[in-house]
Amino acid sequence: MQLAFLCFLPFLASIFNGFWYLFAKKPWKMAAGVVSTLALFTSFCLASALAFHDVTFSLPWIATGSFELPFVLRLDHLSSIFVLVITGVGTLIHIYATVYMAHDSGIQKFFAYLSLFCGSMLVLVLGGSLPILFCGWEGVGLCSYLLISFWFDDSEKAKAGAKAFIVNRIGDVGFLLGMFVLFQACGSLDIETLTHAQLSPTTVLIACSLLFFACTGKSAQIPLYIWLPDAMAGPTPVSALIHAATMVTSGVYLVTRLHVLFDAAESLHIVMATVGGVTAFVAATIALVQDDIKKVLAYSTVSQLGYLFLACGVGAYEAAVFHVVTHAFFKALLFLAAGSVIHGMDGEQNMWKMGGLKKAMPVTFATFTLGWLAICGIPPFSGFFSKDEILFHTFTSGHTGLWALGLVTACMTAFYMTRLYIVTFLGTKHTHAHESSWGMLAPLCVLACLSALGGIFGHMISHTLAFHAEAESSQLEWILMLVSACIAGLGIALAFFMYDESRQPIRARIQKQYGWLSTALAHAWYVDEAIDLVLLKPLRQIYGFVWRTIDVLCIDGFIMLLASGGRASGDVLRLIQPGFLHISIACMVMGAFFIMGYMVYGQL
Amino acid sequence: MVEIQALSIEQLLALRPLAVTIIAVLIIMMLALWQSKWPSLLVALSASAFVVIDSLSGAGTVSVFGLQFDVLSRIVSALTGFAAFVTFLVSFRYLDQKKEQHPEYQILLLLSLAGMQLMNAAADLMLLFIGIELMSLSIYVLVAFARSRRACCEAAIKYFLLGSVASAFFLYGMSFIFGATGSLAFTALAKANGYLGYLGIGLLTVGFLFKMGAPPFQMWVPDVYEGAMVPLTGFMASAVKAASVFAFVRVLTSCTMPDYFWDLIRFAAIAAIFLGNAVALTQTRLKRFFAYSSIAHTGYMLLGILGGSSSAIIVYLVVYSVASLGVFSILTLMSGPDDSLLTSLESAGFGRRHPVLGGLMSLFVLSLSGMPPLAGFFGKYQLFVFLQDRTLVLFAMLASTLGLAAYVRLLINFYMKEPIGVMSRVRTPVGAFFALSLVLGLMLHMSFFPDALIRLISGL
Amino acid sequence: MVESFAAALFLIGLLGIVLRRTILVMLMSLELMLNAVNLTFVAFGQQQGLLTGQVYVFFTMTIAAAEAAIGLALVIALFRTFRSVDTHAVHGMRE
Amino acid sequence: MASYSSHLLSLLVFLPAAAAFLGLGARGLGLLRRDVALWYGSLFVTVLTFGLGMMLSPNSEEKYTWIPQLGVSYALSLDGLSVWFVLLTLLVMPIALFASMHAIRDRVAEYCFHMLLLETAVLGSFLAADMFLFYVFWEVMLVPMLFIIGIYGGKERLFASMKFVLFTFVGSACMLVSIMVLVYMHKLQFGVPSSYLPDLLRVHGAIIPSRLLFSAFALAFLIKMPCFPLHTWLPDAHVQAPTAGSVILASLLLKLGGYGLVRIAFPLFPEAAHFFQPLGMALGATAVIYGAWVAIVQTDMKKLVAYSSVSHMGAVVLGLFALNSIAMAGSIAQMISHGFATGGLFLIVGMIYERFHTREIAAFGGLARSMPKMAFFLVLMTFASVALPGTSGFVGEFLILLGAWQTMPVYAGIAALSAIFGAVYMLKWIERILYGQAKSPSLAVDLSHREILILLPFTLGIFWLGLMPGSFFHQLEPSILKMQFFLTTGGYHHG
Repeated sequence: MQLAFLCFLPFLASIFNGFWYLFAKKPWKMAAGVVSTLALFTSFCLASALAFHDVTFSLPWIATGSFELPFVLRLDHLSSIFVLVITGVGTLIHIYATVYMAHDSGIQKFFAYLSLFCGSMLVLVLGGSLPILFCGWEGVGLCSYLLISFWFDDSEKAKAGAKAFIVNRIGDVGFLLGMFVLFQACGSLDIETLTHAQLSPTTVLIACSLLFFACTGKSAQIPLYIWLPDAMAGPTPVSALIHAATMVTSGVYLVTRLHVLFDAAESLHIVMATVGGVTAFVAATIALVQDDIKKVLAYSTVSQLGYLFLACGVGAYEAAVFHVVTHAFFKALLFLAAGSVIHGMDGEQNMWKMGGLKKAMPVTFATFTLGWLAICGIPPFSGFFSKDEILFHTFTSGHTGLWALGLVTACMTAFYMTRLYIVTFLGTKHTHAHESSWGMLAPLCVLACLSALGGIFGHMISHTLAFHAEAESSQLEWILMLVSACIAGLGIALAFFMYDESRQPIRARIQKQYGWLSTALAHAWYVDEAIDLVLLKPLRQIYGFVWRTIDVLCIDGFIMLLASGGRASGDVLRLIQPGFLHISIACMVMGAFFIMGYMVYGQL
Repeated sequence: MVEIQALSIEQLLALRPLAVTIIAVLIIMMLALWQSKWPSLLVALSASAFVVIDSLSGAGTVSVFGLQFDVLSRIVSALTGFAAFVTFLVSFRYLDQKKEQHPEYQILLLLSLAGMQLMNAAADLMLLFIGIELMSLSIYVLVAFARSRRACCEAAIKYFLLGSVASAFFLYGMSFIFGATGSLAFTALAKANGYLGYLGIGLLTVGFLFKMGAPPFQMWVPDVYEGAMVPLTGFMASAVKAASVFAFVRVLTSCTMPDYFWDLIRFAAIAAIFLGNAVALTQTRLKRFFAYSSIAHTGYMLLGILGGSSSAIIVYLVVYSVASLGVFSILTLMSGPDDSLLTSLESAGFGRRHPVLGGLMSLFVLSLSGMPPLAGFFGKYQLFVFLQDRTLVLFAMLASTLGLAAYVRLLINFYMKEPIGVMSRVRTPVGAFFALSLVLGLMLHMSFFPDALIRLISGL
Repeated sequence: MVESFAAALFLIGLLGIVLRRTILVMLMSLELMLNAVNLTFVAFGQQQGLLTGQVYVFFTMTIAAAEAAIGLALVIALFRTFRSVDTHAVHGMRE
Repeated sequence: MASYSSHLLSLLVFLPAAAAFLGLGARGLGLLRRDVALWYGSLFVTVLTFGLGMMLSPNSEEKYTWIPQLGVSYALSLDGLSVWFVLLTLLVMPIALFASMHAIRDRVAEYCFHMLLLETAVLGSFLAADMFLFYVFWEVMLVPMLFIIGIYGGKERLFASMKFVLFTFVGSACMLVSIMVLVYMHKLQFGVPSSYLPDLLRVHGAIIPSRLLFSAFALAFLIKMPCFPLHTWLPDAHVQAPTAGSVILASLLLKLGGYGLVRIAFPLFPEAAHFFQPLGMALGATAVIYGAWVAIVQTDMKKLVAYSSVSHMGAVVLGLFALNSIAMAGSIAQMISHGFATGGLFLIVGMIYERFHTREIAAFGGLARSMPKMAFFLVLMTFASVALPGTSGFVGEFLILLGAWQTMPVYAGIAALSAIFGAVYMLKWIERILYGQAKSPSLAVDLSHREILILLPFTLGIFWLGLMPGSFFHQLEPSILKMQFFLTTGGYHHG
């Protein structure tokens, strides 16, 4: 019963805040945030109480004839990890957001959407059957749309929200089709029965590739990643919670949840791995030249997600889950720190306008440093352990090419994160910025600790998953650890070398020489413009064309033809009504002769 | 040698409605001396009422001289009597407005009623011809009743000339049948085959098609319907058409015709339905519009004849006549002093100014168009349900969408257009109101309890 | 033999109505057609050896007379309003 | 199934009509002005009928012989399938009346008369068990709708109402011919003609004519649906109809097409249904995509929602022609949910029109800032019509696609694309109206309590069917099983 309570609590908070926003007159600023945070915190406590126990909760939902679709929530080992991450990091972000959004007029609406999101995310993670998971899947897509276009006065932000929703929907269609294939094959959509069912390899392959396509939509992989960078239009806590910690990892959750099916689809593994690796690499290249803090972090999220799918591709599901957990910690930390920087700089997001914030915002600086070290993969911190685990498994599973790609991406990650770190915090420029209040800094510190210690703590949790027998070859592992640590160090050193104040002329020369490359990277390889040119413009033509020709021209034209035909025949027949007497008599006599002739002729 | 049997009592009783009509005519002629309009109206009303009641109460089949009074002929006589009754009531105020209030109107109408009763009951071609001529001649004169107006005279002379040519053809056909079979009785018609017989029946058909207003002889219908006085057009559209259709049915049922003859009827039916509905779409003057719609309904009746069950045709006749009586009575009230309101432009928005009359008109128009709850739909449904030729029925239904378009255009004109200028307030006199309520009552009864009508026709 | 003669007579009457313009002549040719019918009745009656043919002639004659009377009355009314008995004058309604 | 004959059904059907004719004669009740008396009188009648509807048990029946010579009987029956459509009607009518109180100022008497007459016609059609009676109510519906669109509509209302009436009449003319053929076949096989549906179900004819008859029925129902090639009357009728007219047209009249298919066309001609299955599903799939594509380029709000109805009804056609229990249950759920979602959308568009007196999307902007309540309802209704989980749209759409995939995966796949295009046209519209800079802020007054009360039933309906459709499917169960029985055994035994 607590499971249901855990899942539905955020929904209740969302409804409460929604009604309060629509109908109450005098909003008390902080109340909405407090309500949502409390709700999520109680969910967190319930989750930690129930952690790692197998609990199921079921309500009858749709039941027509033989087809039974109950609303099933199932908590097991894997989903409890995700639930803990969602509720834990979620609560911290809620606290942060209560202060961050304090001055915004639509704060109840914001927290209504935020609680709705957490509720849907819990439904997704706890969903016992694929349709319930799909409900959470689309609910999360809806909330990301609502939250991205939260500041809807600026139509650019509204368009970004719509773009995110539509790209997600494209993925969701893949999810739907995958479900239908599975249902047709084994007659039920419950995850338990699916994992134990004997399915022919082709159906499994088709279903898994469709589901993978859906994951690329939700977790922003190569074909459908274009929406994540634009999703930064939403408020920073939203970016932190949705587009860093929770929603984007739902794709990985789906793959790990159905890992038995995905294992059976061998030819899909290499595809997943390469998509993951390539996405990681491409996103990292784009992040090198971004000027907006949040854009850098967005592309770094895309590349870290690439790592996750690389891990899933090579079958290292525990490593993937481990990296999800650690990534949630340090990426949320980085986003929140960036948020407090933006808050301090009164909304300024371009990092070149910042600099030397070390002195102005010491706590934010300290927590950001921890986060920075974690993401670069420096040994004691969590990022190192999880990323190294993935690279280790990629190497042992024989995909050395992908391992090398992963390594290069790790180096680039270290490089651009350090570039961000230096430009915003170090340097001699004295930009005036006020440090955020403790309401925002407390979550930062907690997250900083988690991302620091997360490595050891997370390692222990993910190993308990133990999907496969762990072949401990320690000697090879130590070498690879060493290699990846050096790579990270190299990246950092390179960045320090490049972005020191004194190196300005060298940077200018490189800029001049490889100008075309940096502009291409700045425009994210012109992917958006390409899609717009190749896909969207012709589609718009088609819509207009279809309406004008088929609807207006063909069907209406045909009907108007019929109608005017009826009228025209009326006019013609009217003309043969002779007004003149003698013509009438002549017609009559002719008619009579015709009939007489007909009668005689008929007789022959 | 034709010996004369003594007439039995019920044979005499069967002749009662005819006798009463003739006596009423004589009484009105005498009353004409007193130059007061009320008594002649009363006598006419009581005579036609008597015809209706007596016909409905008769039973069994009685044959007197050349007449045969059976169930169907009584029903049609009752229908024509009812039509005359309503026409008398409705046209009383109309004649005052037109300052044409002469007793001859009642006399001629009663004479045509007598002619129709002869036609309905005829079992001999010559008696049938006498009935047709008696009816037609009195109608010719009635059409020319408002001598001063050009339209009436023109319509009358056209109707007369075309009518008499058709009668000549009819008579000529009779002579051929006489030549072929030796007698003009309907029973002899069955033997009328070979050149002479088929030619004779062909000529009879020419005469009948003209009288019913079915193509290829329907040129006169629009002009005469528009030229004649409105109540008279109502009488012609309902009673005259009903009598001639019924006479045609009796002739056709009693003679066995080859297939190619029925193709002729089928052609006439299709032409009537399509022409009637299509041209009605383009009409702006209301009387002309309802003329074309009556041609279309003749087409449906011809289709019924193809179906073979005469009782179905009679039901359709009754339903159609009642509806058209209602329509033309309202047109009479609408026409007012100078027939001005009878064009679609002037009658725009009529429904908004006169809700009651507008409502009644919509009901009658919807019944004519075959809208389900009303009797019109039931008439069409029972006519077509047992008709074998499905493609023809489909054509009839699709052509009736043209008809529906025309009727809906009328409704739109009545309710949804803004009236131009001030529309003279139409006052409904007591007599007309009583007649309208009678017609409405009959139609609603047939709409919701149609089995009573069927039982009446088959049972009696 | 006599019927064909009567048929010719009928045809002449018919042509008279179709071709001539004045309504009076039309009435006359109408009478001609009805008399042609009388002739056919008598011819067929004689052929069949029945007297009823001739009896029918009386019926047709009375009706022809009635028709003629009413036709002339209508023509007078027409003349009073249209000032002419020409068929071309009679075309008021055109719709 | 035990069914007791109760006069409740006839009372339910004819109460509004009686009140309609009563209302015509009303001269105002003393203190209240005539209009006000009429409004609240007719509102009271519709609410009364709603209460009456509540008391009905879902399988009551009523049968009297009406015209014995033609085998026509006055038969009304209520079963699991029609109970939901009847309840939807009983729910929508009071709302439509309540919503049009401010909009309609003049000729109120006629308006109430036609609305109540329309309610009787729609209720009758859903309850009729005799084909003759069904056809009578089916046609009677046209007349009040003609007057409502014709008198109270927009500029080219005459053209739109004429097109609506003639379009539907052509379809129903074909249906009438096939009803006649069926009655005649019943007379041939059983001696006595009868147009009572259970009798007609026993009639079995040769293959070819049953296919022709099925196509005639299908034509009438697909026009009413409306399905892809026969839908062009819908946008015109919607754009020109007054708000209440549009709501009734969208929520009730469109459902008759689907209801007719399920109740009449499929059980009567199972073999033909299987024969036409590919064509039907192809039409449904194209309608889904075509409706969405055309909706994207629309500039008039009502036209956009009208084309979205074409898209939804295309999904229903797809589900119905899939001929399996899941898809059929899904289509019926989709029809009911479409009634809620699109009815709600039309109400909101009407409210916006009352404020801004224009329906051009370009004329709006930034309404969310000044009209948050309206924005909430608009976003909710939009996402219900884009089949978002948790709303009724998802239940219908998901089951349809799931069922359709079992029979024809290709068409189900195409229809699934509607999720994308549906999202595109809905979000494009929402974004243009709600977000961005406000264009005429002075007129943007938020929803009054009356308007929220109007929208509430539809919102509750969306969440009821979306989250707790248990009772809905439970009631539907017996009819779906009966349908399956006809489609499987009934069909091939005629062979």
